[in-house]
Amino acid sequence: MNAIILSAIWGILMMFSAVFIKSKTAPKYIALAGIILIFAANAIELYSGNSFFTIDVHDMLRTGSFNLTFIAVALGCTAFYFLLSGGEFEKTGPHVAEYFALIFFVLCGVSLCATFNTLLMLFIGIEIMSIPLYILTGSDKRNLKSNEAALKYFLMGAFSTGIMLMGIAFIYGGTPNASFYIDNIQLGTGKMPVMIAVGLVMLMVSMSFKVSAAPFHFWTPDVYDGAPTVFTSFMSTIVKVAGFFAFVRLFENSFGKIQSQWQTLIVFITIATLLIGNVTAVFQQSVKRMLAYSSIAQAGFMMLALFALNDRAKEGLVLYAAAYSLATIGVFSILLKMNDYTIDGFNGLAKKHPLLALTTTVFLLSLTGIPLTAGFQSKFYMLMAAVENGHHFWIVIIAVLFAAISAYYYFRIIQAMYFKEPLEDIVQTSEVTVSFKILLVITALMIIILGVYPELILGWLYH
Amino acid sequence: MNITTLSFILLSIMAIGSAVMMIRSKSPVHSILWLIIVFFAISGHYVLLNAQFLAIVNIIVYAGAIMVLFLFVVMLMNLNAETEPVKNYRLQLIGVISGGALLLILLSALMKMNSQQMVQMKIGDPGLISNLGKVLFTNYILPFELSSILFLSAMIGAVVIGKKD
Amino acid sequence: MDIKAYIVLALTLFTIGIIGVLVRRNAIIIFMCVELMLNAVNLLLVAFSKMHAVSAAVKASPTYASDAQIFVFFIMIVAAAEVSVGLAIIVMLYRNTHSVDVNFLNRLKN
Amino acid sequence: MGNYITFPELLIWLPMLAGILCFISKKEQSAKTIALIFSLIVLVISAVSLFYTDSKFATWNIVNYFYPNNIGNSFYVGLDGTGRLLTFLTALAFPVIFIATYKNNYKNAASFYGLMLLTQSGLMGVFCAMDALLFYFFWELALIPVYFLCSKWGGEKRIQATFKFFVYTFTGSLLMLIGIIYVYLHTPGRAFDDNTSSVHSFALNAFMNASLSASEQNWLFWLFFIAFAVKMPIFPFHTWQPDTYDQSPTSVTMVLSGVMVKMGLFGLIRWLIPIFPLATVKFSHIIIILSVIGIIYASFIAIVQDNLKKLVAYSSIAHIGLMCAAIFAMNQLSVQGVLLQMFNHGINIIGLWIVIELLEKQTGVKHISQLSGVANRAPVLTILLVIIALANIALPLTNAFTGEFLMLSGLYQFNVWYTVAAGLGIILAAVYTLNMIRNVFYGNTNSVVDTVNEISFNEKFILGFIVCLIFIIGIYPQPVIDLTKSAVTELITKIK
Amino acid sequence: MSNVLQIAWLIPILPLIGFIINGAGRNNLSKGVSGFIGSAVVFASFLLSIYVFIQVKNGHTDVLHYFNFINIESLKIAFDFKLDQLSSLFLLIITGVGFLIHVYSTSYMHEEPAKDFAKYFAFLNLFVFSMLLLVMGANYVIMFIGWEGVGLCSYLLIGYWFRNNDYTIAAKKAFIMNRIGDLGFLLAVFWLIAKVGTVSFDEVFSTVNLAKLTLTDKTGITLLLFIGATGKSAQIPLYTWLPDAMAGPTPVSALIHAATMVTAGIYMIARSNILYTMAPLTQGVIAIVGLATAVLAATIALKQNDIKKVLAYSTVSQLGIMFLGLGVGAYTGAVFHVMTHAFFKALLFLGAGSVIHAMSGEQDMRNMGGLKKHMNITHLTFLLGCLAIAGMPPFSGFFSKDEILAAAYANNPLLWGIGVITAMMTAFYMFRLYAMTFLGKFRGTHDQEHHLHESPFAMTFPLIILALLAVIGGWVGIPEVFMHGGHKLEAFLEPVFANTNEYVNAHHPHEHLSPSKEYILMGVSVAGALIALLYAWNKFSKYEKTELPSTGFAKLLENKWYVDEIYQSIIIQPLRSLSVFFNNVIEKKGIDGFVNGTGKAVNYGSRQLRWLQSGQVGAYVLLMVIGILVLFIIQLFL
Repeated sequence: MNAIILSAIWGILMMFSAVFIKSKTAPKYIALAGIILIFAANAIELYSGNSFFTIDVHDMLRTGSFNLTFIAVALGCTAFYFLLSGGEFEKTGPHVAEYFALIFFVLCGVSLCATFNTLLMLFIGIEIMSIPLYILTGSDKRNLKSNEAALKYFLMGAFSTGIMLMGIAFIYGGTPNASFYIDNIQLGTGKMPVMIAVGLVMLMVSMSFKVSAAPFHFWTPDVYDGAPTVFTSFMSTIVKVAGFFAFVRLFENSFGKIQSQWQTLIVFITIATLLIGNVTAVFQQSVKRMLAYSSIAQAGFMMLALFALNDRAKEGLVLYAAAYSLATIGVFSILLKMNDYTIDGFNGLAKKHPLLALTTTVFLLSLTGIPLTAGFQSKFYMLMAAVENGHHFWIVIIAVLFAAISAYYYFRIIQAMYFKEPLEDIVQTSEVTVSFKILLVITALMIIILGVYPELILGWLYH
Repeated sequence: MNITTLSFILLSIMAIGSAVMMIRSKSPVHSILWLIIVFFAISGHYVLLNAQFLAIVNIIVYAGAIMVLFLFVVMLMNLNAETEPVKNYRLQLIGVISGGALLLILLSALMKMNSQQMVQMKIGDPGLISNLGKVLFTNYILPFELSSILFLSAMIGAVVIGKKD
Repeated sequence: MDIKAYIVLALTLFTIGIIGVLVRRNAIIIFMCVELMLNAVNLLLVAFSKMHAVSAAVKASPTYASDAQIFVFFIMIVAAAEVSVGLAIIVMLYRNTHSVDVNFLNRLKN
Repeated sequence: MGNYITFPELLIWLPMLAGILCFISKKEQSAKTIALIFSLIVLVISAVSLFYTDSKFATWNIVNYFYPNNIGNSFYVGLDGTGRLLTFLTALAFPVIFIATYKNNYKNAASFYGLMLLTQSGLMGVFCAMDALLFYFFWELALIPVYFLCSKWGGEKRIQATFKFFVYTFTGSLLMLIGIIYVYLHTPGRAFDDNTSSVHSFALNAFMNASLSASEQNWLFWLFFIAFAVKMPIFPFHTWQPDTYDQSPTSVTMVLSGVMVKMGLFGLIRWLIPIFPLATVKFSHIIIILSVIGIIYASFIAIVQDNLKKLVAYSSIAHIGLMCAAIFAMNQLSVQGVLLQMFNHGINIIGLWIVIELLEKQTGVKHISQLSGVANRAPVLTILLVIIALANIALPLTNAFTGEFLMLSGLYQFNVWYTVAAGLGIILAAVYTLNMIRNVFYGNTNSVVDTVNEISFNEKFILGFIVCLIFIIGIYPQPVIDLTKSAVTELITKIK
Repeated sequence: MSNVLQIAWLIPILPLIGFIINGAGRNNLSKGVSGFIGSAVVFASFLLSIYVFIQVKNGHTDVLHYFNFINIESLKIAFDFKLDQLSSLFLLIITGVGFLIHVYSTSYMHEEPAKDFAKYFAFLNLFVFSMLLLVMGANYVIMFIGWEGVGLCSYLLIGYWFRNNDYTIAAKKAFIMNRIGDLGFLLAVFWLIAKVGTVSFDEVFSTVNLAKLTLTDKTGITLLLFIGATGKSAQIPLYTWLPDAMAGPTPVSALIHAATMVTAGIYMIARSNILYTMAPLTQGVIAIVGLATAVLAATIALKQNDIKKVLAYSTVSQLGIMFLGLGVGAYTGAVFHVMTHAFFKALLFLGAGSVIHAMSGEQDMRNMGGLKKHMNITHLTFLLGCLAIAGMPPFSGFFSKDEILAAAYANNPLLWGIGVITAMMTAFYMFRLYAMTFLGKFRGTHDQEHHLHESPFAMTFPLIILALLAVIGGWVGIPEVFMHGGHKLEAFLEPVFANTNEYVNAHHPHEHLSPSKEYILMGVSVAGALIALLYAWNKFSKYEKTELPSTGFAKLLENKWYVDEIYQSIIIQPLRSLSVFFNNVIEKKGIDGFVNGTGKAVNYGSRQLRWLQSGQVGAYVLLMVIGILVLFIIQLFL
């Protein structure tokens, strides 16, 4: 509750700050203060179990340690995001404060997605998350790529919203007690009614769209590629994992008991996602676009949570959220400093900026899932969840085979940085400040600490 | 066949026919006008279902505000001409076929339902303004408030994107 | 009236919307098709609401089948917000390219 | 933590600490010195550990920290006879490598030595880990630094070759990870519980008690086996090896071939056979056939190899194939032989690499056809090489003889024909080894070789040291056998 | 038990010390010193061997335990030495002949640089050490250690002049062929371990353990061991390395490839006599292989022109005769022949070495002739050696060969017949050799003629000693028919073969040949040999060089029945092609191709899949709709 309300309020605050404060750098600090405040408030709620605000929500939202931990992870990652990339907002356009405001609104949507208990709140949450993103995607107004991305994102997003609503309608129609509460669908143990089945598929399609799972991922590469990099970083991480959290929450609470009846669909989606994400990423020359595909690939792994749908899966998802977001934000923050977004642009980075190269390596290793990084722990939990599920065991093997392919494209960057010489004596990066380096190191350390000691997050799940 | 059924059929034909015309017409302005007719037909359905509030809102918000906005934009851009000179008929055919297949699959599955569930027509109070208002401002106060965020962000969006710098 | 009739109607409208999205290249019309899809959903929701209104179990609940109509209301709200953003994006695009053809811009691919 | 000495910890953390120190030191000379000194200290510790056992655990030296978690893994390390032997090999290999390549000047020496020591730490961890997840951690930890070492300091085609190696092993180990998870979920206890005592566990003994049906064992076996087979490597998973050995910097190749391939064998002994005894028995024939095919196949290829490094690589594949076959023969003779041979092979192949490194450094070529008559220029080198090469082909009174004798003898008790086929490997080994000696060292010198000088003191020293080890173990292998005897017995009783 | 033999460990250790000193100090020791050390240690061993021999003769046989080589629950292999009649006899031969050859070498190798000279002696000492280990080992593993050790030394010494490619190839060939045999040996050992769990001679040959072995086991084990012997002792099919091994320095040929190493196979079989006796099939195989080898090698020797090659094939042939002896159960005879052969063949080789020395390295007999007048001692000793090998009474060869032939006759007259023919051929080619070398007129260049000289004392001294032994050496085994109790050797070796004799007597005792028959047999063989001898003498003392190439059968013989070529084309070439096939096709195209192909497939897939991402919203939505369709079909209709 704290996070939802405070992030909404802080968004409005940011919005007004644009009117009163003309400084370009000030919004970043206000936003940082805000995110820390919200994080603290959320932490207090997590720790004490009580929100600052007592509102009768009619059970439309449910806060528990699980949700709050997830929100904490999302907020924490956003804090890192602000710290690492906050300074880059102004490169996109003049409305820095507005961008921050939009991001706070997105965070409000993220929090809603993490706590919703009715389909209505899910819908509103998703929309609150999406609409600001359409804007952020198109915020680089003069850039045709940004325009194109925004248009594609918007049209396809609206389309998927339509699908989702149709699904909700059918669920509503199929539920005997006419309710939108996700835990009140009252399914028997037998075969589910046709209307529910239709609604379920449509919901699955739209949620898959939001988390960019194949074959509903088509917007992802284009939008991530076209959007201003600094916002790609945000939307490919925090927003996406929030989508996943919502996805898992929705399907676990509403259809968890009859999982066997729809697991095949998830298997199909998971494999398609893994295949398309990993295989297509191999050929990409632009790091940004490669990361877009990699985010699809990672989504494939996160789909395992949906496949498994047990405690381990949820733990894994939270861990995955943290690991994946931190690493991707880290890589993007470095990418933002690069002058050339192609892989060749990274050639010989280790010579000039050993620290940048080292931290990038840590991030990429984490994304690959090498032990001692958070990425390994999260993948490990996912695999464990999937094995624990007991059905379709082979999907796990396919997943790891694709994970091996993922090493291929992540390591291309590492190879470029360490083992190749820069083409000529060009300026590779924009100015890299000491504080940025320190923050990078902290982020990398965070990843390693989580890799060694995932209890840091998992411990809160059952608080 | 009573009057209810008859109006249902008429309204349905109107809605579907206009919808088809909307996607078929070359001129965006005509499309918009066809769509407005669809909305009116749907509003008629609402009336038939005794959802008075939604019938009114639909006309005010959709047919009135939203579609006028569309019309306004189209006029502003002066798009009232042939805008899609190159037509890829094959792609269109595939589109129609796959859309049709979707419809077919869904209907064939849904029509197999054996339960005969009737819809309450013309009577019933869930759709009355007083009831809805009460529910909206008691049970649904939170989403109602939250939707303001949606509008705020839409507003910022309009500013950020639309404003000339 | 049988609910199936409404299902057929709503799905038909919905599918027409989808087909519209598939076959048209004018961004505004595609967007309108999405709106048509939303309206089909709205209609279906209201029909379901009235279908459930007969059920005794539902009558006992405090919100008594009006949830769906409230939901429709929210859909309209969201649609309105989407429209403002969507049209802003389309206008922006038009400003830069003088076209609203979705295939006109095709720099992001592969 | 108990009140006993914790060798496993020392062996793991000390190299890691040294590695980090190297990274920090920046200066080439200091990094070298740190690496050498620390590796020697580790060697001493390891040597002491050979004689130390906890009274509490009979033959083990165990450390176990539980840290709060809900999945039941812990920092659980221990040393039994096998572990002691292999940690000792690891501890021995690194100083030997450092001394032998002391004169090499690496670009970025600090990183080089740092990564080398990290590799050592990872290897130690692999040999000490008693917890499956920890084992997996170290398994990968040993791989990553090697990846960087090879890619950074290797030959022309290093990036592709190393990457192939990396992806190959990575895929294998991921499959193993699935296996680990599956077994874990079938260990006694429940997945998550506040009462830690009833949680599933990754501990080795829990794994051994996992309730796995025969059919489950059947496919789990392969998940584990592929990971180990890639690492060893066993035919047909071996193709990464020749390229990698060829392209890696020689000191890394020494680590790879001397110690790292033992990870796979060790994995079989520690993590495969005791956990899946039924499947082991069931598949032993298939594995042995694969291994034997590998022996003959690799030996044949070695005969026509012109590239010295690839020759040694294929020879190593053949040797490892024999060891793998012997493990699956599953009797005391064969397993004892394997343990002995693991150590011997490590020493011998490092010796061979040192010689090849010397040759390549001095002449700049590594192709047999380009070399000739080295014996004219460097007789001492030749003598030492010949001894090491003869050890490589298991001549009696060299260390490898005892190992191969025991292995083949054990294999014979398993099946005669496999032994005959594996025995052909001995003949073929003589063919390619003697060919190599003849072409490279005998005959008249050519222009490339004319510049070769006799080896320097520290090279002589280290090669001499290796030769001494070869003879000592060759003549009196009993201490090594005694060290691992109980471990072997334990394993055999497990399978029976 | 007596500890009088405890000192025996010194016997092998002394040469090892010599090896280490010479090996380590090769850069610093002068030729004199290294030659002295090399010879002295062997001489010391020889003295000790005599001591041991005397002790053994007095009945002090013993197994000396030093330490456990391998000791695990299921297998215990001790580092033990067994000193009994058989091994002590071999000790004498090895150290005795070895010492003489060392002495000879000090002079023969004098031209070599000091470094290589020391290396030579080091290797020679190492060889003696290995050979002693082989002979003294109390179990098959220790024997195998020596077995491979002598193979290694042979390899090293054949390739002593390592700059010469042909020599190193010969060395390699020798080692690899030995290895093939060694595999058989090893497999036999494994078989033993698997069946009786021990490799110690005493334990294996104990009644209890023998009872554990079925006939199949025994036949298998003995056959495998015999394969080992064919490698080491140059029998068909593994004999071809021996003639090539003549690439080494001549004293090496004398020591390793005539007197000692090649007899290891005979020693081993004699050691395992009881096993062989109990496996009649194997015995038959041995007899046939031995005889076949004897004939084959003898025929080849008829037409060889290289003095050392003739001797080499003669060695192969004589070894074949020894195997014939083993095959027909005449263990004593075989051992006896080993001993006499060691004397006269070492003598012949050293004599040949002396000739080569005088001829400045020339080995082709066609370029020799008439050396009689230049080299008295060499000529005379050589003649004695020839007579001995030709089996002329009362020279040593006569007694030993005859004992074998007599046993062969008892077994099967046909064997005897072929044996006699072989003996005739032996006499022929030896005297062809003798005549071409020493008789007639000199056919070499003038330079060579100018250099002709008798060898120095260090070379002639061993010749004289060996000639003496070649003459009288056979007297320890004078057959019963000549002298009652004359066969001292048989009496001496009796304990070694006691089991066998007992077994033979119990199972199928064959009656002794009547004395008259024995006289006849002897007479026939001696007469045959004499005829051949005289014919050769006659023919080749007038030998003239001719440029005519041989034709027909002669050519076949000259080219050694083309065995090398056959091996080359049916074994080596196919294997080589197989290697190339493995390397180029299966490895590179097959397995690695598959591995790389996976990578390429991913790359290709990547390139193809990205076309899905066409950049057009319409296409994206279409694909999504198709995806929805698929999901619906899965969910609703499957």
